[in-house]
Amino acid sequence: MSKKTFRQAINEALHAEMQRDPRVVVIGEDVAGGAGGTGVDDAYGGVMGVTRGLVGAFGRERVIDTPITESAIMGMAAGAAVTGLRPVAELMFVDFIGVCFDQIYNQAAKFRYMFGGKAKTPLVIRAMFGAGFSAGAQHSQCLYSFFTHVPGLKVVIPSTPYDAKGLLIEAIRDDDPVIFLEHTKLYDIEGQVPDEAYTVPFGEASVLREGGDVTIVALARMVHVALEAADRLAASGIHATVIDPRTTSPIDEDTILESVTETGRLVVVDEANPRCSLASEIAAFAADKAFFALKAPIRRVTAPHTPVPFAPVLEAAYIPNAGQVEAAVRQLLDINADRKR
Amino acid sequence: MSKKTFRQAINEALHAEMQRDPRVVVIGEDVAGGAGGTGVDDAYGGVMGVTRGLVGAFGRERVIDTPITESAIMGMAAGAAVTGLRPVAELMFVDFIGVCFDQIYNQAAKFRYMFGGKAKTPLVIRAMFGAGFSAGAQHSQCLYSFFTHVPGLKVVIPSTPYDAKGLLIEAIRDDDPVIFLEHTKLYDIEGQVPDEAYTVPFGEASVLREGGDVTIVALARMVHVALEAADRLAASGIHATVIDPRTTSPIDEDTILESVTETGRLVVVDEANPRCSLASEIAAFAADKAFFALKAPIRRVTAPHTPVPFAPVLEAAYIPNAGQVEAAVRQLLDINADRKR
Amino acid sequence: MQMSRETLRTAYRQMRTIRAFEDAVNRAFSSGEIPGFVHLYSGQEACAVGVCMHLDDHDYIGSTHRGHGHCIAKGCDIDGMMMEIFGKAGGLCGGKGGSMHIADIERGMLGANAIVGGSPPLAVGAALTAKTLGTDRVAVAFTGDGGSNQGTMFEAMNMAVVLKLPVIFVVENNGYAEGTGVDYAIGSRDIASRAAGFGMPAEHIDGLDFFAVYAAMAEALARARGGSGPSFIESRCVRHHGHYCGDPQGYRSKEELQAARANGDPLLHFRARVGASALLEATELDTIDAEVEQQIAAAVVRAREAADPSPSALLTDVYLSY
Amino acid sequence: MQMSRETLRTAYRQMRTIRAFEDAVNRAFSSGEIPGFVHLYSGQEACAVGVCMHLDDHDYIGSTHRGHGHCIAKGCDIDGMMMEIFGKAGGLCGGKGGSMHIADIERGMLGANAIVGGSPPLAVGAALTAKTLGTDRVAVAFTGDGGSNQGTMFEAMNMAVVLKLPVIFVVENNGYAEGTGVDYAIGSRDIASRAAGFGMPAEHIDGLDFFAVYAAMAEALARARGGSGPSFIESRCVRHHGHYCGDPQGYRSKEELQAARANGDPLLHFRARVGASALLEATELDTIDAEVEQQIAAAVVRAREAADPSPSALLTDVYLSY
Ligand SMILES: Cc1ncc(C[n+]2csc(CCOP(=O)(O)OP(=O)(O)O)c2C)c(N)n1
Ligand SMILES: Cc1ncc(C[n+]2csc(CCOP(=O)(O)OP(=O)(O)O)c2C)c(N)n1
Ligand SMILES: [Mg+2]
Ligand SMILES: [Mg+2]
Repeated sequence: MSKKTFRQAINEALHAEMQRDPRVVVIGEDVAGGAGGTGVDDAYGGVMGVTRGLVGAFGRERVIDTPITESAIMGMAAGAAVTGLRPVAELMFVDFIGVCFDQIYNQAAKFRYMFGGKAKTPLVIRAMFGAGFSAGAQHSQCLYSFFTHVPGLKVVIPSTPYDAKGLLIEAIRDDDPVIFLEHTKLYDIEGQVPDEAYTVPFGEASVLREGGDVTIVALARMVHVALEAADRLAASGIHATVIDPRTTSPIDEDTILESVTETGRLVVVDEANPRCSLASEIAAFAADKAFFALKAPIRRVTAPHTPVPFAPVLEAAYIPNAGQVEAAVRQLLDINADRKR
Repeated sequence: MSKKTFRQAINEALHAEMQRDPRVVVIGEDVAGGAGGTGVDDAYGGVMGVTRGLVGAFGRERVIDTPITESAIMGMAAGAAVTGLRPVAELMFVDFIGVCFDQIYNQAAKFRYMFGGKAKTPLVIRAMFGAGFSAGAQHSQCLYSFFTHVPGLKVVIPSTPYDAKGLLIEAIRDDDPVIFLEHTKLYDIEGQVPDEAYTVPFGEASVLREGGDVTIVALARMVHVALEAADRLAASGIHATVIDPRTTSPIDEDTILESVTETGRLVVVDEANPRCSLASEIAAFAADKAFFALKAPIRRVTAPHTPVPFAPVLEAAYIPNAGQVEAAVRQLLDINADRKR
Repeated sequence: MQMSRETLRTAYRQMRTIRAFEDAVNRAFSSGEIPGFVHLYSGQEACAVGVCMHLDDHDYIGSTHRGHGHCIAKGCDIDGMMMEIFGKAGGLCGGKGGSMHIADIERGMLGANAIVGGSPPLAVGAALTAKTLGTDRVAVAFTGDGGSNQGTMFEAMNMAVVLKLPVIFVVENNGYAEGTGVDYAIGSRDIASRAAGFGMPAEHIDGLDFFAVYAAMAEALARARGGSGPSFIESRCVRHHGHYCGDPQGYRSKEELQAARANGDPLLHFRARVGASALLEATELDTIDAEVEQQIAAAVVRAREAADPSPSALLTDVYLSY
Repeated sequence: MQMSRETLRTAYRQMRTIRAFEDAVNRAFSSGEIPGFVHLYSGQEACAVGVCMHLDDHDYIGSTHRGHGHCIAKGCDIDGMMMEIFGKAGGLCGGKGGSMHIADIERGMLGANAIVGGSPPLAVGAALTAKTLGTDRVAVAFTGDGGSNQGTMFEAMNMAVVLKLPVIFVVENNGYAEGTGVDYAIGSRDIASRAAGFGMPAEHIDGLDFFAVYAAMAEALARARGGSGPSFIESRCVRHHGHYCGDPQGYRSKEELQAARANGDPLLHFRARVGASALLEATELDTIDAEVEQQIAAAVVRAREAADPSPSALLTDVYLSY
């Protein structure tokens, strides 16, 4: 156990699983880097350096640089998975899903069902997502609601280095296709991470803080925003439970519903655009299954229904922040007080 | 005004707009049909015959058959739209979106915003969707939540021939990209349709039936399922309001919220898979904005979280039916009665 | 290329099985017994059989919406196929797949595919498995002339060349993609030459001639198994039926269709060839015809009488979050 | 090809403007004044300028993530570009786009594009507009060597040939896609020949040589305007900087990088050529250098001092459902 970054945690998970299982291969653009170049072989490891060192350890036969050809990457990975490998394919930015989505939701995700249970597709697709780098409208999206909507895919969205490592190992060992999403703004955060391999199960939310006044559910970077809001609220005597579902397919409804049953109030924080979002989904099942416990409307704090703008001032206004979460919670408490009067 | 099928209504809309505006072109696979063949030129008009007759009237320069190359179709249509045409591009089945989605959500949808308001993209994308033909897992999906999630797209999902014609004309005249979705099982339904051109505005729901006990919101083919359920319920003295949003981006929140405020109960019927669905979205905004009017949990009646199965018995079990809607409504009324006791 | 009489008989039996299977499916579809969309393979039998005769269960193929022939040639169970197409519980996919999604991973049949251009990347993946695990398996990607225009096809070809994978791309050029003629849709009017530009051996062959397909595949296979990477075969054939069962085919002249059936029958070609060279006797072939006819008729009866899936099967074979 | 002194001066000024612009952006990025990802065009100036010198505002280009050079060559306002890259309200896209999304539809600049392979289908669409409306406009699709492997690129080429559209595909082969060498990623090791297989004239040219680009584009343009459909140009050039500003380029040897800058400078090539043939005097060119330097320095100052967008701009330029 030692302090490691989110990036290192992911790298360690890949390293451990490649070591353990020769069927695990890593595939993507510049996942090694330097193929056909004149420089050092192990210089790159992905644009964010997440896969650095793997090619040195496992060679180019298992750390496979590809041309820019995402449909072929995803399809090749799916075809390899169904025939005996356990590929970890990298999409780089999740924004690029539009050039290769078919191979994921129509092919990999449907094999098991469509073929009557006779196919296994142990495939992991890693991708970066999220705003905050002024990377513009085509490199800053979330898009995880797409994946969560599709039956046959599992969807993992970690918020801490510990979870990232344990969930990625779990993902690689899982026999269904898993979308593993990494928020670019989390790569450098640090946390305690065991050196050895371990797994974090899918479908178990993590309760990061407990308080009786309101339940705040948040994902990925928004978990940290929610925790900041909870800190601020605590200072004025309002106590929030903060829940990170960690995986959105399967999603741990029970933990969320139990908490809402206790607090009676729910705020969902989601960096994505609002419509048909994960925030909507969580609000929807709570409005069904925790209805009678609810003391106030369910609020979603999300990005607006706009593309991600480039200029830092605009991007800052786009990304949900702790102030908005705090305000939403206070509003719910006020509404409630009003109604009581 | 005369009785016409849903298919005819769409065909008329295309005809009328192509007549009116020389910039309107129709692009897609076999939208004319017969290119490079040895038979009749105007034999096909799309696999479902929806565009039949257009090539005879407007020629191959404006009714453009393409190779099987959806990314190029959508990208070409987007590029043409931003430079002065008003293309209506056909995707055939919405299930195919995975091979060309980038050109839609990253390109066409974002031009206006990303370019600071300096681009107009008057593009319509037509696609069939929905289960009921035993067409299998890759030709029966809904997927409209993808489009509704994406800022910059408008999304139209008509349920009647009248709406289909008016909304398609509106779509063609709109300066933003519009996704126009046609449920395959609706092509043969009939309704009164004016012969002349008319428009149905976006963002205005249609209230198909009024009743004070429950609000049922449904889309496309599910509108007919909801109406059937409402009939059955009426027989035992339960009166439902049935609302068809008609467009899901923009979506007419007001009409839905007003109705829920009156009835206090909401059931949303959606043929799509449940997670991050339109049903979830509608439930979510109601749980926020109509919360205090709600007398019972919000129920979603949707397909299960599975791909669409092929066998007719399985497909029938997959598609939401009037019995399920009826049961959901009765449950809500019962729950409520329980609470009152 | 020298072929034993046994091999020839097998080849003919397979082609005949495909033809009889499709004729039976066509009849059952017309009588309303088969749901959904069905695309018949008749006219292309020599392609599937000429290619798959070289493969065993450990090799892989990826197929298309017009996949019955590939399935049969790759050894899928006939009864299981027929039941699948009828949507029955005993089908190869338990009735969940249907005509456009028949698969049998155990036999290396990675699935018919209702997404045009869907299979080639998957077949490339199977070839990656073979290369990575050091087996000598190969993968074949079947595609149509129309599908050969899809971006996935080009990407798959480049990837296969870059990674030198044991995959063979077989494009069955039957002249049409739905109602669009091949000369319209292929800008260059030459599928194989376009593929050659991606850096692999590519040739056109007469896909009505079993022997031509068999020979071309032998070469491609030797390259693949020998570690020399991918090859491409454009196999020119005809489509005896419409695009789908029920297609009125207005885009195609009656004369052309008649000619296609009369002169473009791989089974007649085969019979003529083996007859001329006195390799097999007509009576032998007639016997095969009769046997196959019986087998298929029995498969139809069994499929017709088989049980529907239980509605509870709706919720199996998928992780459920709901 | 005969060119006037005036044309030559303009060409040089444009290339110099691009270089000076990129150098200034590089400095401003290093000092933290520019947010986001920035990809510099230095080393490729002759491509953009040799192509766009032939176009006017009514013609269209589609660009890439490495788009500054294309924008400048197509006549985008320098101040507007710099402000956009700085994220200021006065930018060409009001600060909403940034370096990877500069566009100016009025000038036929259809946008830089952060999706590799995103532009070619769009340029084909612009060409469709020209053909349908019967104007004589043309469209150019710029792509990189890496982007030339994307399915969209192949589909766009086939579509352009099928519909005989006035579009010119220009692939700037600078040897690298991020950290991957072109000889690895292009299975055939020859981008132009691969394109030729799609059925259009395709050639390799020396993209460091303005005159070669200019001449090749003249031919392609004549075909496009004359109704003979698309053409393809592979323009071989170099990338003077890393993939992005800040890229340590470990995948590239120091020697190669030095050589690229020393021998692969289109501006030096141009100077040598016009000097040798006594078309322009060195002092004239020096004057241009100085003028450009001033212009760019002023643009940086203006961009630095310009106002940020108002936060309320977040919700404009899009239909809002929320
Ligand atoms: C991505 C995608 N686009 C379009 C279709 C509709 N479609 C099904 S088959 C077909 C024609 C295929 O032609 P070809 O590849 O020549 O195969 P053939 O039908 O001749 O066997 C089309 C357009 C589809 N299923 N998937
Ligand atoms: C669809 C997609 N895949 C990957 C990327 C990441 N990416 C950005 S630029 C680039 C390399 C492009 O190489 P090339 O086309 O040669 O252009 P160059 O950078 O050399 O100008 C990559 C892989 C992207 N932006 N979009
Ligand atoms: Mg065909
Ligand atoms: Mg490059």
